[in-house]
Amino acid sequence: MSKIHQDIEKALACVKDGHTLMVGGFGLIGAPLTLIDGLTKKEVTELTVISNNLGEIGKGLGELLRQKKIKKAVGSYFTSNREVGDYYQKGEIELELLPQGTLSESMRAGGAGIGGYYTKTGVGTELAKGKEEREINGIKYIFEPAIRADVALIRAWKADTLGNLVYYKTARNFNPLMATAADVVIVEVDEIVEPGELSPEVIVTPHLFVDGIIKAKKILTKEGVIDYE
Amino acid sequence: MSKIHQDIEKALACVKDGHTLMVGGFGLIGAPLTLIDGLTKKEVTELTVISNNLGEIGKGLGELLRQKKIKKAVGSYFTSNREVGDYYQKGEIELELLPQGTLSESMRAGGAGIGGYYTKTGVGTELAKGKEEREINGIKYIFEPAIRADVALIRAWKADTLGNLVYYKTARNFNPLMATAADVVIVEVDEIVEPGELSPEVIVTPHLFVDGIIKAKKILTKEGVIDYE
Amino acid sequence: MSEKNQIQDLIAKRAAKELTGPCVVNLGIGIPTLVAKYIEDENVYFHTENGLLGVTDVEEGQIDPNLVNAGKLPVGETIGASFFNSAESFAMIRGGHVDVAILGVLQVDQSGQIANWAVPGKNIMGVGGAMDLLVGAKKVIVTTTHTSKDGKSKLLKKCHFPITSTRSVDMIITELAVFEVEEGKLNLLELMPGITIEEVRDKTEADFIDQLKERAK
Amino acid sequence: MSEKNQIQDLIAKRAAKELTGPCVVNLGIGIPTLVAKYIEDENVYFHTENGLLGVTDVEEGQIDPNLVNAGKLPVGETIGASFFNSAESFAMIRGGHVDVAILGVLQVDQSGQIANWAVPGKNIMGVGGAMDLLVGAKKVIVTTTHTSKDGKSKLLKKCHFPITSTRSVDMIITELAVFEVEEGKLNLLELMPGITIEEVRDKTEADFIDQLKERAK
Repeated sequence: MSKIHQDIEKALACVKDGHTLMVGGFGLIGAPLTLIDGLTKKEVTELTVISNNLGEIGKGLGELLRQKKIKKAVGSYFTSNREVGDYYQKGEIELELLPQGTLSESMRAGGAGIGGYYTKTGVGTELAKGKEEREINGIKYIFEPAIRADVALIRAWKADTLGNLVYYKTARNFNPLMATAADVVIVEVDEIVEPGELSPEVIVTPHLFVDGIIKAKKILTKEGVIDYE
Repeated sequence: MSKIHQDIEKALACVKDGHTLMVGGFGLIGAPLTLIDGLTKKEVTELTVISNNLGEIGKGLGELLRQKKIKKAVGSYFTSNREVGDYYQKGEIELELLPQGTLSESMRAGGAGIGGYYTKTGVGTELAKGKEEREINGIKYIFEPAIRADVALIRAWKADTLGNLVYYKTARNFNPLMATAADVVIVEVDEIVEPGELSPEVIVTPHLFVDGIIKAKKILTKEGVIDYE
Repeated sequence: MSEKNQIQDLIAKRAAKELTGPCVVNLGIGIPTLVAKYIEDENVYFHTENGLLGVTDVEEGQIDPNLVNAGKLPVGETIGASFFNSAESFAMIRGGHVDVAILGVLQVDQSGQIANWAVPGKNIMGVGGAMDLLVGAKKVIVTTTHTSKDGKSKLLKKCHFPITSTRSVDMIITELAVFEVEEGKLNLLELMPGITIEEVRDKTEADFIDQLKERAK
Repeated sequence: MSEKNQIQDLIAKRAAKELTGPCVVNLGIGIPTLVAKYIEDENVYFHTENGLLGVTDVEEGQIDPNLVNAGKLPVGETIGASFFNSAESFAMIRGGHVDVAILGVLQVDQSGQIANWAVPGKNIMGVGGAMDLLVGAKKVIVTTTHTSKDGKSKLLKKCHFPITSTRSVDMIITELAVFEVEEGKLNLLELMPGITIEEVRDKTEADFIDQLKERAK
């Protein structure tokens, strides 16, 4: 009954070929580096990855890119890994670019049972092509559908054993949103604590959103990604 | 330059005849009782009040109702003050009823620059009458527009002098949402602290949402509403 | 205990059996609220739409006026509880993150549609979270007395009060019987102690399929 | 300091003069980021769309790899800062809660429309928060070198790169001059030290209205 996994393979057993994954992080900051590393060691193909970036060159999701496990990526800024362009040119990956505010809002909508919404962002630009435009109170908006995933892989700072989460500084970013918008949510954390150690007023992600917890084995330092201990 | 008001009249100077006000609280819980009391002493008419309830009989917003300062109320549950029905029967108040999830989501949309959104809630019911229906991925939704107000009157637990806010238990409710969705936001708080006393990780309402702060003079106790000290 | 209270407790106690952890449950006002006291499984977590996951009882001396449930009754918070705003709370509900909602009704019909927020001819004064819970909760259980005060069946062929949602509920528990809704039809699953099927037939306007034998197998 | 850096600092320093507190400012990547170091007003608060209000400098020894700005550069947090998720951050931006955005551009035209996210013929690989900032910030200031590396004017009659938004920016600051956009037209407000209007005319494709005298009154 415990949500806590000791074993990365078991934590990632929910990820299947063809799945849509949400993967937290703003570049490597707040990315679930342990779970991504686990994916690089798992046989899985044809993934659709929803994440702001595809990591950096050869790092984080950049490693999965090189393994050609990603069929399609949905994000706002692939520029941070210039290899994405190379794979795209060769026709080895599909890309869908969304403004960062639309990406995050669509996740929130997906988690909140909202079918879609109207945003001002992108109106009249190339990213609005093919999207429905609508005027509300004299202002032009475009329709954006909610997005959801089969599995979300996220990173938090601390989890209690129930699955309540708190985050650390700007490593929070997309993680709490993804926690709401996937059928299965797996989180890696720096620390697992007992219920009650996180104040009810400061919990950012209540436990009902979380399905599995694993202790992080990879950590982002000034010198790059290293193994814990 | 300080956001802190000593004087209730000055804090409420932003409220004008015909304004739309958002007023926090779930019944009296988390309601800005001091600011509401200030409104009962201010000459102002034709208000539209967006609030989950209209207080209780003769209490909170229920007092404003008796003063006939409210032209229209938008909320989800007026039942908690049965006088609302009497005034409605006499044609002395207009009512707009929204499901509680739609009320809160529309406020969030209003504060987030979203023009409107599609919700499943209410589809096929009397509350969907006249509302646009749309199918997205095989599920029926209705369109709900964002809502905003001229002024939001809210209650928090603590503010720092910059205007960062934290809330107390279930007195949080609609308050953080209203803080985002009005042109002017005035908050009453139990305690005003120095910047830095509220951890950056636990601030619920960042200061950019808050225009004015006043120390609460009314407090909700088990025995009802009493004056502080 | 009054007869009314006994009936309510009987229904609540039966509903409690449907809850096995881990699950997140939202309890409506009235009989549903009573369900909590029959739950011993600590992996059943109670959610209240005014912004708390981890609702529990509170002793008289511990009452905090700013800690209440959706019925504005004083409650306590469990270890591991969390507070959130109303939009976040309803995002949980509409987004499918609440496993079970237990609700009272004015009427329920044989297709499983319910009416629990408005009465024709009276002012429509409140809806609260009922419509959100109906569209969002994975499973909806109705707990209700079988008949209204004037003795009329609350289980109807068709609701004549305004419906709360087009979504059918999953289960109906009364002081007489337990029904499930399957493919738009009512199945009688269980009789409450001492109740006969004749009595159920007598007090039920809705058509239902007797599945007692199927169930007993 | 290289000539390029001197020019960037000159522009940033001028842009800093536009910021008087209390205000909330979002700084784009490049020249805009430099603006912060010329701000002494403690009521100017910096917002970064990856989830922090209260961005400040960080000393080398204090760098935290999990505390960065939108350019993924290490930053610090001020006293009174707050962290939030990406959707909340963009809700602040789109919802009109950020007073000023300072952005770099590839091109800006005489109507004030900008292009700063894509180049025709190249893969479109990133947009980030640019489009959200354009529609949401109350005031948008462009800081840019007046010409591109090949000496061509960045201030054009019409953007030929894909635009970022139909919304016009409010002000353009280059190493040569300061312009404001009013009713879809460019007004030249100010020359940078040592620059002549002839030089500005020479290096500017966009039509503009000389308001130097008006401004001097």
